[in-house]
Order: sequence, then C-alpha cells, then structure tokens
Amino acid sequence: MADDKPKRVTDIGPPHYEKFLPPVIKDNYGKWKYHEILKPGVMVHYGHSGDKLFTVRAASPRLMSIDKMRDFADLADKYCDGYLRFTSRNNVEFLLTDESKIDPLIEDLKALNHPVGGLGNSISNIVHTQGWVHCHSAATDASGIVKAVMDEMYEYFSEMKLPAKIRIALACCLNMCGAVHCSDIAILGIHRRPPRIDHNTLERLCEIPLVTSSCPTAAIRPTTTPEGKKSVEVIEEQCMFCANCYTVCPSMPLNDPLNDGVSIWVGGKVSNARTAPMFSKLAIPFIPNNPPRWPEVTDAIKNIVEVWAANARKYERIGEWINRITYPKFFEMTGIEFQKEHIDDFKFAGLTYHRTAQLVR
Amino acid sequence: MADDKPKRVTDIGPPHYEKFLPPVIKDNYGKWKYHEILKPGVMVHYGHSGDKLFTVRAASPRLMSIDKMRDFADLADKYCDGYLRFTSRNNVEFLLTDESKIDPLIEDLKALNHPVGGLGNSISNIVHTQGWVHCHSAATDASGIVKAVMDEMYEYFSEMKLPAKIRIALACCLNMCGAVHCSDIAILGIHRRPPRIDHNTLERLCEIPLVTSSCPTAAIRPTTTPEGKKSVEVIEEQCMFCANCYTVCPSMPLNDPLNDGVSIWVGGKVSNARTAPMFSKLAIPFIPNNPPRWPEVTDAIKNIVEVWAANARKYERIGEWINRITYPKFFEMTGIEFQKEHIDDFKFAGLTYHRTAQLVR
Amino acid sequence: MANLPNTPKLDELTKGPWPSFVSEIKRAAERSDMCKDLLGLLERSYNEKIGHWKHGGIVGVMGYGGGVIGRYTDLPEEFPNISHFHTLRINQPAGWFYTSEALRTLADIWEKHGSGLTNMHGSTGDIIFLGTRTEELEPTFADLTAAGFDLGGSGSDMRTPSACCGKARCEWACYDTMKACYDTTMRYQDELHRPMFPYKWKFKFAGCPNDCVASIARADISVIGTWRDDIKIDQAEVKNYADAGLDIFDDVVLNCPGKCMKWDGNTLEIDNDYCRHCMHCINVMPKALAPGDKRGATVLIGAKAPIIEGALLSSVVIPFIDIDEEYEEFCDIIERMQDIWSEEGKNRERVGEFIQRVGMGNFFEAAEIDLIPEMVTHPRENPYIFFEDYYEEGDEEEEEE
Amino acid sequence: MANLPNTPKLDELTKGPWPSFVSEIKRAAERSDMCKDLLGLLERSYNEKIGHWKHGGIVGVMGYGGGVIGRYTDLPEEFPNISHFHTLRINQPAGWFYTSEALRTLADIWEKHGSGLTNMHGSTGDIIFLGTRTEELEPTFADLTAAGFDLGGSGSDMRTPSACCGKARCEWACYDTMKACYDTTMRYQDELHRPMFPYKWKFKFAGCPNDCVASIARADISVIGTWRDDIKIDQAEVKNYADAGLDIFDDVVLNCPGKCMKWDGNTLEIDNDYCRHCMHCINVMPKALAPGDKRGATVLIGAKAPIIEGALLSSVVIPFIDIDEEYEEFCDIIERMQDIWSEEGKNRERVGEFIQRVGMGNFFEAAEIDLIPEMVTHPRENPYIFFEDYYEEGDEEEEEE
Ligand code: SRM
Ligand code: SRM
Ligand code: SRM
Ligand code: SRM
Ligand code: SF4
Ligand code: SF4
Ligand code: SF4
Ligand code: SF4
Ligand code: SF4
Ligand code: SF4
Ligand code: SF4
Ligand code: SF4
Repeated sequence: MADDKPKRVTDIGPPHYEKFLPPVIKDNYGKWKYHEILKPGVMVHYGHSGDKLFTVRAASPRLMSIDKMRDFADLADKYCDGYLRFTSRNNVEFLLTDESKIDPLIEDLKALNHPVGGLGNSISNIVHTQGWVHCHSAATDASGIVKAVMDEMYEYFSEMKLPAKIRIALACCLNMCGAVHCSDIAILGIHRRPPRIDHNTLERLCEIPLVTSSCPTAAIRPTTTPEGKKSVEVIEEQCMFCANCYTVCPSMPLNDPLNDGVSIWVGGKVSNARTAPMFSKLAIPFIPNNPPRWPEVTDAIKNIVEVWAANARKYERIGEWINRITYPKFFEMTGIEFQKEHIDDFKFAGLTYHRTAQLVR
Repeated sequence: MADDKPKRVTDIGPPHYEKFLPPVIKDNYGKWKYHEILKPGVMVHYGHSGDKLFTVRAASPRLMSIDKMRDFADLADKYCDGYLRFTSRNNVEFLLTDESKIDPLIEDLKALNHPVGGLGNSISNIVHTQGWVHCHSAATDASGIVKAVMDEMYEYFSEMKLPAKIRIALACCLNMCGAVHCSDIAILGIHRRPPRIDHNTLERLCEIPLVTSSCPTAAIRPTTTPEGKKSVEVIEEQCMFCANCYTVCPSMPLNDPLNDGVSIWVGGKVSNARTAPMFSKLAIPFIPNNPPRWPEVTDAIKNIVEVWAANARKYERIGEWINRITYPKFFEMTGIEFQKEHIDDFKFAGLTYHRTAQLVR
Repeated sequence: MANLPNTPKLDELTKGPWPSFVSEIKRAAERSDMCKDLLGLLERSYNEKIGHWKHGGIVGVMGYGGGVIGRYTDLPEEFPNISHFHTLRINQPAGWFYTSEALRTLADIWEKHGSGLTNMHGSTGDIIFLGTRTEELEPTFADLTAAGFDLGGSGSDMRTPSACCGKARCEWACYDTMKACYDTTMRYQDELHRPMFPYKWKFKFAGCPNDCVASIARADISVIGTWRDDIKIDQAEVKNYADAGLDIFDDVVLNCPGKCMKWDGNTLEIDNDYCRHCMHCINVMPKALAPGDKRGATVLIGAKAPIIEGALLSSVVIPFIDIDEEYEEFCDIIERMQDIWSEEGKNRERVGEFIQRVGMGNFFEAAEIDLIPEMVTHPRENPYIFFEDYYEEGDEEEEEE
Repeated sequence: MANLPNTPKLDELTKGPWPSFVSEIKRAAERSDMCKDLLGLLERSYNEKIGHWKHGGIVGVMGYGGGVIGRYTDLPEEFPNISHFHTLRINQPAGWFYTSEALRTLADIWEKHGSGLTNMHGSTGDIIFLGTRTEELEPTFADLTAAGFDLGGSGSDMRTPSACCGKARCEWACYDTMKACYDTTMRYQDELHRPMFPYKWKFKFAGCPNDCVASIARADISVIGTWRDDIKIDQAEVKNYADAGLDIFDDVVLNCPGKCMKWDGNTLEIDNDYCRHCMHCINVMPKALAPGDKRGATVLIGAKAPIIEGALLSSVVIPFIDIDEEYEEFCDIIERMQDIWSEEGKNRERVGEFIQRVGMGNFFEAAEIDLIPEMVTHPRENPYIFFEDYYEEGDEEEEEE
C-alpha cells in the first residue's frame, strides 16, 4: 500500500515559470511596448524601459533526441545566458539581449540543420501527432509527411514572401490530436475500410453495449457467431470510418494498407483577427499513402499555397481568400476536382448548401 | 359519373398574361432601359424606344370586397386605359402613359383611402395570412395586426426616408403561410400551451400512428383512456407548440386565449443584393394578443424601425445593420430584454453559439 | 337581410390612414349575410382572443383534388351563414396584370356565388375567393372556366406558380419570367389539379437576383435570373450619379460582396470574374449599369417554411441556364428531381427536407445531375466521409472494386 | 549493442533542408536499442503502409490515473526492445520557457530511463518522453519529481493547461497568461492526476484575440485576453507606417470587421463602440496602436476535435473578466460548470457536446450564469421555443403559473 512506502513526492505540478525567465523578461514583464520583425526568424521586442529582447526562431522536428536537447542547451549558454523557449507550434526560440550575437547563432543553428524562420507572413512549423512512430490508430505517418512537406515548403518558412501566415497541421486519424480542424491547410489521415472484427477476442476485450453505442451512424449491431461467440457486426454501407468503435474496442481495427491514406483540408483559422475563427473544409478527399515522401501530398499542398500566394490580397489568409473568391473559383484555380465527397452529409449538411443566387461566373 | 355529364371545361389554366398587358408594355416587352422613382409611390420606366411607363403604387388591405375591385377597375379605366396590376406584396399598381394623369389618380386613390407609396426605401405592404378571419390554426389575427401596424408605420410607407427597404410579414401560426422566415421584421403568431386532447373524437378523426410520428420532439405517445378509448397523451415538457400534431389531427387543438400571442423576429432578407438571403431571428419571444390594436406589437415594431433608421448606414437593411453592430448592441440599443428563449436549442443550435472572441464592448 | 352586427372592437380598425379590411367586410356585408356573420364571428374572436374555425373537411370541384380550402365555423348555431365558408384558389394571370374588364368579371362571378370577399392575392399568388358554401363550388367553377379562369393548387400537388413582372416592366429581367411561369403552369395542369406528390410543390420565377417574388425563401423550385458576361457600364452616367451626390465608394464599392469594384472618382472598374451578380451596384445606379447580354437563370431547389425540420432556403441546382431558349431542358431536369422525390419522399416531406435526409450528393446523382462546387457554399467541415468503395486484398492497387 | 537496421526508405528522410526526425532517432539509436528497433519497425511501416502498435493497456505511476500512455508493438518477437514503448507526459513550465540547465536535467533523466526520444512538445503542451518499459515508469517519475517536474494529464481528467508567452514577451498580453496557467495547474493537481470527469477537460490561456495557443479550437476552457476601453493610437506613428508604404485604407480599414475605422490620409479614427477587438489593426501597426488599459479576458467553453458529434469551437461564457484580479471568481464559475458536466455528462461526452445536448440556456441556468446576448452570434431562427410556463384558466391573466 502507498502508506507503507517511503513518502513519495506527488502533485507538485510543473516548476514555476519564473525560474526560467531571463532577467530582461523579468524586468519588462507586462511592460513591452511593441515589436518589429528584423528579418526572417528574427524579431525584437522593445520595452517601455528602453530594453530590447531579440528572439531567434528556429525549426524543430518536434521528435527530438536528448542529444539535440543538449545541443540547444549549449547554444542557449553560448548566446543567451542559457535562456530559450519552445513555441506553441514546436519551434525553438532563443532569447537574446545582445544584437551582435544574432548572426553567429543563426550560423550555428544552420550548421545543426535547424533553419531560422517561421515569423511573420510565412509558413511556420506543422503541428502534428504520432503517426506510425507511436500510435495504434494512425491511418498514416505524421513526422514523415511533415518532413516531406516542409522540405518542399522550406522557402516559405525561411522567407516572408506570402500574403499572410499559413498554419499547416497534421493528424494521423480522425481523433485529430493535431487539432487540424481550424488550419489553413490540414493533412488528415483517414481510413476508408470498415472495421474488421476479431470475433475471437472481442467478447473478452470489449463491452458489446459500449461498442454498439459508440457508433454515430448506428452501424454496429450485436451478433452471435456461428461458433456461438458473442460479438458484433458492422453494416458496411453505414460506416464512415470514424474509428470510434476501435477506440473503445481493440478488436475492431480499421487500419488497412490498401485503404488508409490522407485527405487535405483548407481554409481554417484560429485567430480572431479580421474574421472569426473558421473550420477547415475538405479540399482533397483521398490520397493514398506513398512513403517515404508522399509526393502527391506535397504537390497538392504546394499547388494550393502557390495559387493562393499568387492571387490573395495582403493579410488574406487562405480561408479569407476563398471566402472572397468563392469555392467554385478555388476549385477552378487549383484544378482540384470537385467530387461527391465534398458535399457534406453529416448533421449540419443543409447549412452548407449554397442558399443564394450569388455566384461567380 | 363525370362521363355522363355535359362536357365540363377543366385544366385550362389561367388566362394568358398577354391579354392583360397594355400596349406600351407589349411594345417595350424586354426592352426597358432604366427607371427612376419620381416621388413616393410613383416611378417611371424608360424604354430603349424612348417610351415611358408610369407606375403609381397604392396600398391595399389585401382582404378586399368585390366593390373595391370595381372601384379599382373604374380608376384603371379613367386613368390607365383599363390596365392595372397587383404586386407580390399585395399592393395595387396603376400603369399610365400620360404623366399628367398621375396626380389626379393619386387624389382619387386618397379619396378612396388608398395611400400611395411603398416604393424605394420605404416600408411596403405587409405580406400576411388569414388569421381569425378564416383559419382554424391561427394563434392571432392577421389583418387586424397588419392594419394596426401600418396605421402606425404609415409615414414610412408614404415617404422614402429610411436607409433601406423594410419588408414586414405576418403569419398567424408556425405553418408560416406568410413565409415570414426571411423578413426584415416578422410577426409570428405562436401558441404556448400544449395541445389539449379530445379523447372522445380522436380515435374517430385521427390516425394514431400518424399523430405520434408527426411530433418532432417525440412528445406524443399512444394511450388508452380509463374509459378504454384509444387516444394519445402529450409529455408537456417536450412540447414546443409547433402544432404539427393539430395539422394532422383536429382533436388536438392548441388554440388558447390565455396563451396564444405574437412573437417578433428581425433581420431576415430575401434579395441577393449585397448579402446573401438571411433568416429572421427572434427579437421578442412573446406578446399577448391585445385586439383590436395590439399596441405592444406596434410599439415594439416602431421601436425597432426607429432605432434602425437612426443608426443604420444607407442601403443597410435591418439584418445587415445588426450583423455590423452585432446582436448585443441591438439588444442594448432597442432596450429589448435578452431571455433564455432567444438561445436556440433546436438541431442547429450549436452553430448559433458565439464561437469567437470578437465582441463589442 | 339582417342588420350589421354590433362590432365595437372591429370598428376601431376602420379608423386610421391605412385601408381597412373591416371597412371592406362591412361594405360587402351590405349585400351578403355571410359577411354579416363573419363580422359577428370576428368581433367575438376579438373579444375572446381565439379563432372560431374548424379543421376543413375535403370539399372541392369534380375531378380536382385541390383548389378549395374547406372551412366551417365552430359556432354554426350563432352564425349559420358561415356554417360553410370555403375558399377558392384561382390561378392568377402571370405577373398579376389585369384589365378592368377581367376584374369586373371576377367580381361578378363572386357576387353571384360567394361572400364578395377576396384576397388580391393569396400569399402563394392565387386570387382568393373567400367564403362560400359547398353547393356553390361547382357553379362558381363553371362560371370561372367560362370566363377563362381555372383553379390553383392546394394539398399535395403542384402549387400555383408565380412570377415577378419581369420583362413586362423591369429593365433587369434576365429571362421571360411571365412566360416561364405561364408555360410551367400549363405544362403541369394535371400535377396542379390532382395531388400526386408527397407534399406541396411550389415554383416561383424572379427575373433577377433581387428576387421580387421571394422565390428563394418560398418556392421548392426557385428560378432567379442572372447573367454571365460583363456588367454594362455607362461611365458618364456613373459620373452623373456621383455628381448628384451618390457616394459611390461608401455606398456601392464597399457594399460589393465580390470586393471586385474600384472607383477612382472618375471611372468605375469592375473585375467581372469575381462579380457575384448580386445586383447591388446596378440597383443603386440603374441609369449607369445594367446586367450583361448573356442572360439566363440560376435554378435552386428546396425552400420551405419551418414545419417540421426547420425553415429552408433553396439551394443551387443549375448555376446558369438560358431558360428562354432551353425551357425543355429545364423541365427535364425538374422532372428528374420531381420523380425521385415523388417516388421516395415520405408523406408530408417537402423536397428540401427529402434532400437533407438522403443527402444532396445522392439526390443529384439519382437525378443524373452533375455535382459541381456551385451547389455548396463550402465543402464539408467534418471528416465523416462515406467512401463508397474500398480495395480488397488481391485487388490491383490501381483498381477500385 | 546491435547495429543500426537497414532503413533505405527512412534514410530518404534524412535528406533535405528541414530538420529530420529520422536523424534524431538515428542519433538516439547510437545509444539505445529501443531506438534501433523503432527504426526497424518504422521502416517496416513505411514498406507495408500500416502502423505496428497495439492498443495501450493501463499502465502508470502509483496513485496517478493519467500521464502515461501505454504502448506495445504487435511485432514483439521481431522488435523485442519496443515490446513496451510507453510515453510519459510531463507537465511543461508555463509558456515553454526553459534554462539550458533544465533541458539538460530532463535529458539526463530520459537517458537513464528511456529511449532518449522526446517531443518538445506534445500537442496539448506537455513534454513528451517517448518510449520506455513499464518497470521504468516509477523510477522515471521519482527522478522527475526530484528535479521539480510532475506528470501531465491523460484519460478523463483535467489535461495539462497551456499558455502563450503572454506578458513575458508580448506587448499585447491583456492578462498574465502564464500565471493563470500555472495557478490553474496547481489548483487542480488532483483533477489533473486522477481521472474523475466524463472525459478530458482542457484549458488554454491566450493573452489576446490572436490566440497563439489556438485555445478557441483546442480547449474546453479557452481564456482569451481582451480589453474594454479605447485602442491607444499614436497618430504620428500611424502616419509613419503610411509613409513607409502601408496602405492603411486597403490593408487596415477595409479589413476591420466592425467597420468602425476611418482614415483620411492623416488621421486614423476608430469608433471604439463598434470595435470587435479582433486585433487586426494593432497587428499591422504594433508601433502605432495598442490595446487599451482596461484589460482582462473573454472566457469561452467547449472546443474539441470531431469525435463524435463533430468538431466544436469554444463559445462565449464570460465576455469580460479582469482575470488577474478576479481569478477566484473565474475559478468559481469554471467549477460550477465543471460540476454540472461531471454530474450529468455521459461517459466520453465532452463539455461542448454536453452543452449542445442539454441546451445552452439550461446549462448556464444550472451553473447560475446569467444569460446574455454575447453568448450567441444571433438569436434562434426557428420558432420552436420551449416556453416553460403557461396560464391555466382561472389564473390571473397577469400571473404565470
Ligand atoms: C511564439 C508564439 C506564441 C507562443 O507562446 O508560443 C506566437 C508569437 C507571436 N504571435 Fe502568434 N504566436 C504563436 C502561435 C500563433 C497561433 C497558434 C497556432 O499557429 O497554432 C496563432 C493562431 C493561428 C491561426 O489563426 O490559425 C497565432 C496568430 C497570430 C496572429 C494573427 C494572424 C492572423 O492574421 O490571423 C498574430 C498577428 C500577426 O502576426 O500580425 C500573431 C502575432 C504574434 C507575435 C507578433 C506577438 C508578439 O508581439 O510577440 C509573436 C510573433 C509573431 C510571429 O510568429 O510571426 N500571432 N500565433 C507562437 C509561435 C508559433 C510558431 O512557432 O509559429
Ligand atoms: C391562403 C394562404 C394564406 C394566405 O392568406 O395567403 C394559406 C393558407 C393555409 N395554409 Fe399555407 N397558405 C398560403 C401560402 C403558404 C405559404 C407562402 C407561399 O406559398 O409563398 C407557405 C410557406 C411556404 C412553404 O410552402 O413552405 C405556406 C405554408 C403552409 C404550411 C407549412 C408547409 C411546410 O412545409 O412547412 C401549411 C401546413 C400544411 O401544409 O399542412 C400550410 C397550410 C395552410 C392551410 C391549408 C391550413 C390547413 O392546414 O388547413 C391554410 C388554409 C387557411 C384558410 O383558412 O384558408 N401552409 N402556405 C396562402 C395560399 C394562398 C394562395 O394560394 O395564394
Ligand atoms: C413590383 C414588385 C415585383 C412584382 O412583380 O410584383 C417589385 C418591383 C421592383 N423591385 Fe422589388 N419588387 C417587388 C417585390 C420585391 C421583393 C419581394 C418581397 O418583398 O416579398 C423583394 C425581396 C425583398 C427582400 O429582400 O426581403 C424585392 C427586392 C428588390 C430589391 C433589393 C432590395 C435590397 O436592397 O435588398 C430591389 C433593388 C432596389 O430597390 O434598389 C428591387 C427593385 C425593384 C424595382 C426597382 C425593379 C424595377 O426596375 O422595376 C421595382 C420597383 C421598386 C420598388 O418597389 O421600390 N426589388 N422586391 C414587387 C413589389 C412589392 C411591393 O408591393 O412592395
Ligand atoms: C500525444 C498526443 C499527440 C501528439 O503527438 O502530440 C496525443 C495522442 C493521443 N491522443 Fe490525442 N493526443 C494529443 C493531443 C490531442 C489534441 C490536441 C490538444 O490537446 O490541443 C486533441 C484535439 C483537441 C481535443 O481535445 O478535442 C486530441 C484529441 C484526441 C481524441 C479525440 C477527443 C475528442 O473529444 O474528439 C482522442 C480519442 C480518445 O480520447 O479516445 C485522442 C486520443 C489519443 C491517444 C491517447 C489514442 C488512444 O486512443 O490511445 C493518442 C496516444 C498516441 C500515442 O501513441 O502516444 N486524442 N488529442 C497529444 C498529447 C500530447 C500532450 O499531452 O501534450
Ligand atoms: S491523431 Fe489519431 S493516430 Fe494520431 S496520435 Fe492522435 S489518436 Fe493517434
Ligand atoms: S468506424 Fe465509426 S462509423 Fe464505422 S462502424 Fe466504427 S464507429 Fe461506426
Ligand atoms: S399561418 Fe397558420 S393560421 Fe395562418 S393561414 Fe397559415 S396555416 Fe392558417
Ligand atoms: S405541438 Fe408540436 S411539439 Fe407539441 S405535441 Fe404537437 S407536434 Fe409535438
Ligand atoms: S426580380 Fe428583378 S427582374 Fe423581377 S421585378 Fe424584381 S428587379 Fe425586376
Ligand atoms: S453586381 Fe454585386 S457583386 Fe457584382 S459588381 Fe455589382 S455589387 Fe459587386
Ligand atoms: S495570444 Fe496575443 S498576447 Fe499571447 S503571444 Fe499571441 S499575440 Fe501575444
Ligand atoms: S481591433 Fe479589429 S475591430 Fe477593432 S478597430 Fe481594429 S480592426 Fe477594427
């Protein structure tokens, strides 16, 4: 019993953040005046005090070895008195007070293969998930596609030549741990084959009522196999591959090499700037998995980004641009084929129907 | 049998419209160039030919005696070579070619108590329905409220001093024969008491399975009365008074003097001009019936119109204005109380929740 | 004849500037006992705050399943003259144009057979003859057909189509609304008079996106005129509007939903590729701007009032059709959709609700209509896609089953 | 130690300008057999196009119900070193600030107990230690707590809250996000470590409406900074931006959702009564504009990913609260909502889905939160109103029952 053991430390919570703040931040906490982006990946914040804080933002693969952690620690010691941070999109940021150290730091980062950028009107790092590296649910890999896409999009990370920010996110299954649902471009792993049922283990591993009630389309019914085992069956036409059954029951995997793949979504955003937050919308229903470089995925994304970049107005994020030009133009300009899958048929479907005569030609 | 009788004429359809078109229209059919509003209720259309067609629009109560029909016919003979028409909002329009006849016509119309107006940025006639004059379903009267409101709004019909058009519509029950759901201001008769069941007639007059399935909230269950009659019962908390059960079953009336009344809706539109068509939104959940002049209803409408008129930009219809200023401001500026009833709880409710931090102060 | 009943409440409504329906009933009541009883009944409703009509029974004229609304008071002892008080719906001439002669003919028929009260018009568009007895229905009908009029729709049939005045009196009409309305009415006489559908089936024809018959909100089939070439601009007239005080920038350019206009104080530029054909700029400057020459219509489907799944607006089926020239093709498409709904729609399920139930993609596929992005404002937001095929092991990877 | 496996497919991903996760795994594999097997397994997935992980079992550290994700490969014979490959979620310091020392401490602990692979950070915000055996969990935990770190959330508990850098490095922070995040994390240690809710319960703190932690899309409780007085304007700096080439009219005024700005070429006017606090104008001219001094936050509830009723964004509960000063009140409101959801929510029903099921009005009423128009973008469009009371005959007309 816990009581018998030597006292364990629990519920201490994370270390207090103040321990990790550099003096310039402590001094100017809540007293910053404005900032400027000096060049790709480099910005300066001016305090009301007159103090300056320089930030150098560098890419990270997110999946990092402890060796890389130590490399970063070394760089922080060398240039920033040991202070650094990570961003909400998994970039690493070095916090400097000495402007002259910026360029040497950037050189060192480049030598470590960590490009600097992602600030301002650029493509920042791709928020993503586990994929085949760690998750049982994955319909595709995560880190691999991210690497392939960012290799291709590199110039848009390390320069600031886009009309606005682009936030790309990836989730390897519909659980959407990458919360891709409000991204400028979302890459979403999807299954396309109904669960296959392991009747041998199901009764043992799963609660049948929980399984049947987990299905949003009521596609799952209890059944008894010819051998007399209690199990379930799936009405395949009613399945839309959400995998919620699999989440509650390991005996119903949907993973399938021939039918798993990737869908592409566009036009979401999170910020409240200009327009309210928006969900991403389906652009390409399905692209088969093609490791290691998923060329069809990278091409599709490059195409969307470049058509947008060539046509959008300043500060117009992808969703804002499409809302101005309308979706028919988006499909026309990108050459993406409009298919039945694009038409919503879930519960709010009716509200997506085009209920106005306002149409472009 | 039909075959035995002398041959009846059927399925001839309406008379061909050409019979009723004045020569100036036949000559310029499809060849109009532009129009101008000359003064309230009077406009001129110029043909490419150089011809001019003057229109004088006058109010009508819609519910008209044949005597009034004959009055209109006389006026048409006197001023328009016998040609006139009605509009999609039940106004009457006299079609003239002789500009000098306009003012005398207007005088005659005024003498008959038919004010001229409704063109341009004004309030036109109220589209409405039968009410207590003819319909069994009515939760309020139609013509009476229309008369009371238009008496009050008269100046906005006969002058053009509003920022944009206002279309008001009235329907006396949720069937919405006045199709009020896309009106700048809608007056909607509503019930607030669940159906009362006439167990004596129900089995005879209604099909019980049809009745139970008619209820969108599944509030109706089959039952057998203590006297052994087959009937239904209503779970009152689940009833939202739509009266669909009453439509399919006369033994379930909802009409109730204490609980019937009127709700007010705002911000709908139909045209595709500027913004896409919009549904009207609930402004005031309930005002009791107060015949003959429904003063609370007329006050409420006058208030909304005047707050809008004082604050909207040119061409900004009520819904467009509110979308700019946001609903919290609308409630604040009109002094209308926000209540639980305003919050949607039907199937698309979630989409009406305010899913952004964009808020006015 | 009895005296007019005492109606102090209603009499209040004879005052004021707006024309009074009470005065109309009173006037008709001078020669009609029905109207006297109606006044009495209505005064009673005004006192009791409740209507006094019963659910209609099925009444009508021979061979027709619609066009008459049966109505009976629940106080027949007190108001015997309106113990029956049925309504006839008479199909209006397209665009609601009349001659004085036609109006008098209608008045005469109704004087002979009914209460002498009408609605000009009902909210679907019909001429409404308000109140008569069952035995007068057939004679009224005979006189109407003799005068060239016929009944409109009611029940689960095609309803009386209606149209804006269109080419008759509007420079913006992009197709011949009145002709389309008339032709449609004539083509579907059987559907109009004999209920054969799951529920009502309404058509409205508007000549341009201003939609002066509210078709997008009120018709199962909404036909809205539009154009596909450039907006015509007379720059000199634009300048005249500006000189006359129109703030072209604030009132026009800023209101353009396509954000495709530019005004430099002298010239108005429109990037027509992004024009949404909303009409606003044209509405504001009718002398300077006009729809282009390549005119036609957008066809939309599915509007309805709220009962039972919530109100719907129509949504796009055909983005552009030159309906004046391609009327047969229009009918063909409509009929394909109508057939699927009639066969598979549930009782009292409007086509708009049917489409939502079966899914827009499935519906159009069944009607053999191409799926195009114009049909949706945006593609789906949820990832719950019903892919119809999957590969089986052993399939060629290239080949779907 | 075994050799690195042959991974031609993965090796492709060591090329190119973007930092490579494969290179990271390979580097870690130099000292970790787990990572060698991981490379082999992953190469196999790349060849077979399928993952090789099994559903996790329940593993964890003593007394905690969350913080560890159990993971086992389905090919344990071939890849025995990753037969267990569990993940630890470690609560990050607020704002993700570190010292080099802290990073090295973490690295040392993970070198000792696990694969040496991490995610900096997981998408909820935790430090992720990726891959270890069951028996290493407790020792890792002991070393972590000794170093001042603790586990984050998983399962049906409160999840690790996260915050943007806020006042630490941003001029726009309208409240102290990192403090609010830390205080919340500390206050709810029990809820964070011991699953007690119907489902997960996430908090994110963003300092202004730019929402740099995506709180409105990803947190059940989204706290977004805002202000209530006027935007501060330095007109000279505005002019400088204009002179430097910014098109203030096109790029700022036209993008204002409140349509409340005017620019005459010299002065920028803002009608602050209609400002929606969207941040756009401030974003574009940080040197000239700034949020006002009356700062605080908007609190929203209910965002989540699609499973199962569709994705949700959070919606407004409290339009404005000075959370730095009124933190207790904030917690009190949150706890009232949390209690209702925990008591009445179904298993695996996020609070956003719960609110939709029971109705927003009912939910807030139960939580004793005033109903205000800020909670909805617009009032209902359908007339299906559940009035709660009606008059009975005999009631005074003035009095509801
Ligand atoms: C560091 C970081 C916060 C953190 O605590 O980690 C951050 C920092 C800043 N954000 Fe952000 N944002 C950060 C994630 C976000 C996110 C969240 C996300 O991407 O998941 C958003 C919402 C994105 C969306 O809408 O989908 C976000 C939307 C913004 C915006 C609004 C952009 C817009 O126009 O919609 C601004 C304003 C701007 O850039 O003009 C902004 C501005 C800024 C400023 C300028 C604020 C300041 O004065 O310091 C910071 C640097 C700007 C930059 O990156 O260009 N930040 N910012 C995050 C960096 C992520 C990264 O590595 O790329
Ligand atoms: C006469 C008229 C109202 C008026 O005063 O103008 C009318 C009157 C009735 N309508 Fe209507 N509807 C009338 C236009 C409409 C419209 C407007 C339109 O057509 O543009 C609508 C809304 C649009 C739509 O179709 O959705 C309309 C939506 C309904 C509904 C709800 C239908 C739905 O799908 O939600 C019902 C209920 C029903 O069908 O059972 C209904 C039912 C009825 C009934 C037949 C009530 C009943 O169940 O017996 C009413 C007979 C009243 C009476 O005593 O005469 N009426 N009805 C309109 C027909 C006149 C004409 O033919 O010109
Ligand atoms: C006569 C009529 C058509 C008919 O065949 O009966 C008609 C006639 C004209 N309409 Fe209309 N509209 C008519 C009902 C409508 C309707 C339908 C309705 O109200 O139910 C609408 C849609 C209303 C809505 O959006 O809710 C309608 C929306 C418009 C608009 C767009 C207004 C807007 O800015 O949203 C215009 C353009 C304008 O006025 O600038 C317009 C313009 C016109 C013009 C100027 C067209 C023309 O060149 O002749 C006509 C006279 C304008 C006027 O009334 O100010 N008409 N117009 C209808 C008169 C009804 C009445 O008696 O008041
Ligand atoms: C590790 C992480 C992904 C990552 O690579 O970063 C993750 C990984 C998993 N998530 Fe997640 N989720 C992670 C952040 C998210 C987020 C994003 C967020 O929190 O901002 C979401 C979307 C936002 C939300 O909460 O709705 C998310 C939505 C889900 C869902 C769907 C929840 C829903 O209500 O729709 C599931 C399914 C479930 O709970 O059964 C899920 C389930 C899972 C499980 C536990 C799968 C399972 O059923 O066992 C994954 C374990 C993977 C593994 O092998 O380690 N994960 N998950 C993220 C947590 C790291 C961290 O603590 O920092
Ligand atoms: S998105 Fe799906 S597959 Fe990817 S980590 Fe989350 S639960 Fe696993
Ligand atoms: S994958 Fe989803 S839709 Fe298919 S059976 Fe499982 S729970 Fe049902
Ligand atoms: S709205 Fe209702 S009460 Fe009024 S006429 Fe139509 S069905 Fe009758
Ligand atoms: S009025 Fe509507 S909700 Fe109430 S019982 Fe009847 S059908 Fe059901
Ligand atoms: S809909 Fe268009 S064409 Fe028809 S009357 Fe109205 S403005 Fe003219
Ligand atoms: S018609 Fe409408 S969308 Fe087209 S240019 Fe004119 S205002 Fe813009
Ligand atoms: S959310 Fe606002 S306060 Fe926080 S970092 Fe982003 S811009 Fe700054
Ligand atoms: S913050 Fe946004 S809404 Fe407010 S003035 Fe600036 S741009 Fe307009």
